[in-house]
Amino acid sequence: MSPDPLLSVRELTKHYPITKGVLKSEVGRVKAVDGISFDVAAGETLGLVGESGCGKSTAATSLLRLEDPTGGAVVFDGEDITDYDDTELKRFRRRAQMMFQDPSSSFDPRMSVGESVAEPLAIHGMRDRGRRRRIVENLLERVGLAATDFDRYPHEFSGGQKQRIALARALVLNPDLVVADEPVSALDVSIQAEIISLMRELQAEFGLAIVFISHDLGVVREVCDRVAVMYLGEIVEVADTETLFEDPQHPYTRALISSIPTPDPSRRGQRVELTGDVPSPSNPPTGCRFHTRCPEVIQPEQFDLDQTEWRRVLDLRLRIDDDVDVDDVRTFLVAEGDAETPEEVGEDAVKRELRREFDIPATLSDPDADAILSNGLSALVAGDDQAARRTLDDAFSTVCEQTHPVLESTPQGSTAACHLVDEGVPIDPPANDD
Amino acid sequence: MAADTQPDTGASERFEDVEWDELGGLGLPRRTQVLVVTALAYVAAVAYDVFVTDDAILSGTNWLFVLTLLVGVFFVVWPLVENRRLTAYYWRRFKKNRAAVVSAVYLVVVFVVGTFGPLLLAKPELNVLAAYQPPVFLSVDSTVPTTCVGQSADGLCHGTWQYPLGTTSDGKGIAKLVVFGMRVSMQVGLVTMLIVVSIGTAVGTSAAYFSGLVDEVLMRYVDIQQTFPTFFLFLIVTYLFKPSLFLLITIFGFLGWGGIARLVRSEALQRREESYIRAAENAGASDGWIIRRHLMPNVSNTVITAATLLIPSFILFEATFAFLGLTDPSTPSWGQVIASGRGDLDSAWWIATIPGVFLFFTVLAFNFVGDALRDALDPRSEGEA
Amino acid sequence: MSMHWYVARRVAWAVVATYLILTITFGLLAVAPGDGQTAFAFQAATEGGDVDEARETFDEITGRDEPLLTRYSNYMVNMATFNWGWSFTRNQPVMDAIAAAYPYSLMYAVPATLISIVFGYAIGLYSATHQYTLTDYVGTFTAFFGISIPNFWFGIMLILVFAVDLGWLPSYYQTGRGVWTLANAKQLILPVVVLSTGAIAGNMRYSRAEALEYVHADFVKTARAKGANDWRVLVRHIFRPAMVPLMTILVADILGLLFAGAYITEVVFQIPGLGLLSYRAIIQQDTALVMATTLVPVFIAIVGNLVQDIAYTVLDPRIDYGDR
Amino acid sequence: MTDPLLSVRNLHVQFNTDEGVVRAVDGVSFDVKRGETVCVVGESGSGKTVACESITRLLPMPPGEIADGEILFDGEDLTDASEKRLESIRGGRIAHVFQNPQSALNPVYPVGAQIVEAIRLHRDVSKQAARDRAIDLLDRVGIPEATARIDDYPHEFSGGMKQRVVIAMALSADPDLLIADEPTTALDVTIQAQILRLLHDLQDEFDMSIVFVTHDLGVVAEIADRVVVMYAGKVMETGSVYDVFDRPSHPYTQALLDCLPGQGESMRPIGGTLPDPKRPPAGCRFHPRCPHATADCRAGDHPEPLTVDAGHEAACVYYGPGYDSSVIRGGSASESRVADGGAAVADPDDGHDSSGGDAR
Repeated sequence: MSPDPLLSVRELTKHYPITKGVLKSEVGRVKAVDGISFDVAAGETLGLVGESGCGKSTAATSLLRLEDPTGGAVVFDGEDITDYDDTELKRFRRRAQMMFQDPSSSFDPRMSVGESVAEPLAIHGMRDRGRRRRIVENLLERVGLAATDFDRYPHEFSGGQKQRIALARALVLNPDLVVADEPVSALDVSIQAEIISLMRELQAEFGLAIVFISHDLGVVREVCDRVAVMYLGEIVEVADTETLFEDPQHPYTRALISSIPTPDPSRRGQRVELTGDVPSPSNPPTGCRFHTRCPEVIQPEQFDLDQTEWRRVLDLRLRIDDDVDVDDVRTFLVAEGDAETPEEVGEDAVKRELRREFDIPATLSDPDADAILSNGLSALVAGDDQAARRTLDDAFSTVCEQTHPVLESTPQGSTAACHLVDEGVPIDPPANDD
Repeated sequence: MAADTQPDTGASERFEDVEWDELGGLGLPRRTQVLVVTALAYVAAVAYDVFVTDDAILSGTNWLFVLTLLVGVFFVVWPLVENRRLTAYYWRRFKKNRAAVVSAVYLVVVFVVGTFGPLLLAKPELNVLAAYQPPVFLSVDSTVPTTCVGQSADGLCHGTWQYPLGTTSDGKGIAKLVVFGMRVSMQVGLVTMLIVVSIGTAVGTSAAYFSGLVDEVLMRYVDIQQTFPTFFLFLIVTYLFKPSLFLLITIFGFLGWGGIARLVRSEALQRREESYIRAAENAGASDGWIIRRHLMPNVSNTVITAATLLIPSFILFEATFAFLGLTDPSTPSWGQVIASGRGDLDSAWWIATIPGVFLFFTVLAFNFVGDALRDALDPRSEGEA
Repeated sequence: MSMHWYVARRVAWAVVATYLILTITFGLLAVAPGDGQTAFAFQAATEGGDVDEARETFDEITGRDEPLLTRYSNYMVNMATFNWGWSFTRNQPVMDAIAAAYPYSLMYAVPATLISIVFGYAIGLYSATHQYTLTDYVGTFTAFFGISIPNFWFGIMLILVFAVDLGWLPSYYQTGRGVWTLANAKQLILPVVVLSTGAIAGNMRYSRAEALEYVHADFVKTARAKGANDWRVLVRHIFRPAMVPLMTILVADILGLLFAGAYITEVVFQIPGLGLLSYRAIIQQDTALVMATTLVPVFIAIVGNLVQDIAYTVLDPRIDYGDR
Repeated sequence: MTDPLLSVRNLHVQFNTDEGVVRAVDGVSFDVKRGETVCVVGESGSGKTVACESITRLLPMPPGEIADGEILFDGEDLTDASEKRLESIRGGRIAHVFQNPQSALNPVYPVGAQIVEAIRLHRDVSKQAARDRAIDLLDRVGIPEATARIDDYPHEFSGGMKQRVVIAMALSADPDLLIADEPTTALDVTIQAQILRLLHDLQDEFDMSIVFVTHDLGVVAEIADRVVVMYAGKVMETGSVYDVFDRPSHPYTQALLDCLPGQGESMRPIGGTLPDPKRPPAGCRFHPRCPHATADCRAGDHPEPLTVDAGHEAACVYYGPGYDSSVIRGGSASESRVADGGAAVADPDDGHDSSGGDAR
């Protein structure tokens, strides 16, 4: 990477306050983007990937100052744009453009597409209507449409064509940077391919830097030079595209890559499966934010559990901290026909059911762990939630929950934020139980 | 995809060749220029009428009516002419509804006759001798009218072209009354609509735009205003003060905008989330630019539809109050004529019937047009045509 | 925010609205020229009394000679204690006049409301589920007719046809007939028809529009995929969610359409209900009665809005109490 | 071998619109055997959803209409079954799962009530028994703490969880056939993987057949036993999942595979656009975009399905007499295809898809 990147994002943060009551007092914060840093060199494409709700779109709007970031710096061409006043910001807007996901809402239905594409020219002071028209007509042809399309309205175009026009609009000010937020997600695969090729061609022609936001790793692999993987407002791994796909360092990246369905029926079923949903960014987990779902979450040294078993024990423990209601389990067993009334359900049955619910075998592979788990469950069933929690929390805690990992370089040349990486723990993917 | 690529004319320019530093600021669009000039002229004319002349050239209602027409030209007709292609597209969608097309033609006729007819015709005058004349081609028992203006034969009085729609109990020609009634209905409908739409749009956009406390205060106020039934408020006010058309228009205008304000607010909030607003922001557009160029035009579809559906309710209110005798008796209105014919149902049925037919069809036509506009302008169904 | 808190807020809001409206009416009364006084004096004069004395008496009765603030607090206290004044045209307390009149209003407004809800919603739902069929077109067209026809004119036309020409029904309402007699029912037919036509049309149009939002919803498709029959889909999966927005319209409808509509209907058919009472009070310049008869519907409107907002929260589980 | 569970024969479904007749499904045939997963795959507008919603006549009719063909389900022709009969089959023997879990559940009822409704529509059981079963179903589809969540409203669930609820509802009467219409398209890849796994597990548990509609070939490879490739209302290729992925035999299938992103090799767009459904091209529907199109492809009717191997058919003239099918099957046939996205189309008729060819 060149020493002076075109765009350099440092500790960018965007929090949304959660307010309550008439006085709108702040009761919490949605940490949509929580301190992310990355660089984009001129002419480079950086992918920003993650599940929905991970903050990638907020990152895009914050770094372009479409929303004011809560903290951090965005250095564009040597200047921090978070300090810009209105005039400077307008000059910056000419050099950094955005492309949006939904082709159906990206164009004002009351303007011809030509006017829409020409609008940025007018905003930046090109008064000559004829000149605007000539430039836009030429540009429409270059994105694969006809000059005569200038006068047509958005409803006359298909989704794929609209994304071509959106590309034209993003290019018309001759920017240095384009932030594309899921530009092809709303399109059919066959149309996706066309838009992606067009983007690649145009990028090569104009030396654009692109920040390409997507949840689709397949598309990202197709267009990006480097990829940053986001989880719950943080970047967990950054690597060159090929390195990332060939040798992902973060368990989350591994899980994401493994979730992409591949068009090869002989490889079906070979995937790392993530359980559960992304937690709420208003109350992210402590330590490593991914520890609640991580298949490779580190186990305490004193145990030697099968990794899958350990993951499930940890799931059980975390859920008990939240809200496992033993009475509900009893009601459930009654519904299942195991007993007539909740009171009749035996203690062992409840414990069995709890284990079943979390797919924990009747006895764990490590007898010590099993004894502790059994004690904890007994306490829980006996109604002593406090004791149950204490027992389980003491025994089944993990470094991932306690310490927040920082981004560190890996031998593969990527950076990742994972205790497995910084502790040099050999990576041992869990056995697939299928 | 680019099948009909045109041959390069040589006039094309490439965006990468633009020298940005050479470009100047923005000029005002032509419409804005003409608008400013017209607005100044209008204000000057009103001021002249109010402060300089002794006799009012035009009544308050008429000045408001002129203003309404000017606003219509600038904010409806002008954009329609300017964006011919879009207009044609909306027209194609609108004309699918044939009843609405017929209604629109009818409304144009009523509008033109109602606006210009009273300028050419003398006000209908009291003429006891010509009372109870039946409409032309119809006849009535000779005992009904005091004197028969048309032909009288076999104990029947026939209608005459002098009073094509017959006359009232005090001998006013119903045809003339109908024409004058058209003007009242159009004025009430259109002027009230203008006030409602102006205030409603202003409040709605402000609430959506400033959000927070402003939004809260405005919307809570709308809540209260909406709870208060305008019908009864007007009853109280006309009871306590002297009733007039102007009073009716102002009360309904200044208290009837709550619905529009809510609608505009929710529309504006929705539109503001659309990517094209973001795109304009991203291109460096100012707030004013976005409101003027994107928010207003797109909210206007909804507003125009709602406004069209509001007009008939104002017309109906006016007719109702006129019927109850709670309006200025010197303004000839359809409701008044209907009320005056109420006592003569068994002898002179046409007095109450004919103005009612016009009232009914006018209201019906506005409803048809409004409904068709909703279908034609609804952005949700865009692209289905 | 909990639902109780939300309801409490709405109730408080209704109180505030009532207070504001009373203040406004007081303000209007205070600035209005004293037509009531003139009428009173005129009446005194015709009865051979002293005009000036009558004026003073009037001012005393109405309390116009006292300072504004005292008058304001008196007015508010009287309003709150339902001491709404004396109707000099009827020589009875205003509340008594209202109590005597309202049964007549209920007599035709209740059937009209029920009919308009049942028929309006039934036709609307049918129309929505049979979109683009002939019945749908007929239904929609009828709705346009109902909405567009002026109530008072429609009443007159019905009188012209059914009373004057055909002579089947009486053209004016006559009191003194038993409530549950056939004669009474007969003379209520036309008012009910007039009043319900517009309301049916309104309900039909709204319910059709609302139901159409749901007819093509995915969850309706899911319900059909479960094997639910058309009736079940209609009632449980289209009508129930559509109820939420319809509640809003229902209240507005009953209050707006029926009250304003009832007013005019009573005048046309000479039914001695609240509307006619109010109308006569206006004509005879009986201020206390005018105020009372117009404020009653206003307060009912406030209560109606309150009920509607609370019903909304019961019907829609998704409502966010903090958001409103 | 026994008869297939479902046999769609020469199905034609059309919509009568103001602008003309849209033949959304134009002669489609496929079979679904017991316990097997058949994937119907194609781009938006290929008619795959219409075909599947016609099976139990879920598609609103009118405006839709089954113009021809028969749908044999367990030996019974559903095209002339009464509405009453269909109601007992829907949700009973044939269940559906739809694309968008966000809107598939009625927002005003708790999820439990909606599952109970589905159960009681087909089983004469008490409310309590139905509720117990609903809890059991929720548990089986992986909703944690089913007892506590049964009375929650749909908006209290995440997208993935909602889709699990919808699946639970579909399973309520132990269906023989589950029709899943893009059930994972609206979900994140990670959640998609969970749902695919769930469907796979449930298929074994409930011993049912699945018709899985999707546009994503990756998903197809993940779960299909057999594949039906549709394009513009026609079936282009059918075969086992291995046949279709290892030896794609129709140029369209090859093109679809080639435009998949992120497979390591360079991706190639198909070029051109879907034909106007009101005026489909003569001959093979795919010929305007096909690199191998010959004069025979451009005239007459769409080619009949021709046998490639046993159980593997492709509707392409190259498998007929007088043609050398190795032109298509030999190596990566797409070399001759024009790589440029736009310029591949020579046919002036659909150069400009003003009606929104690839719009939904």
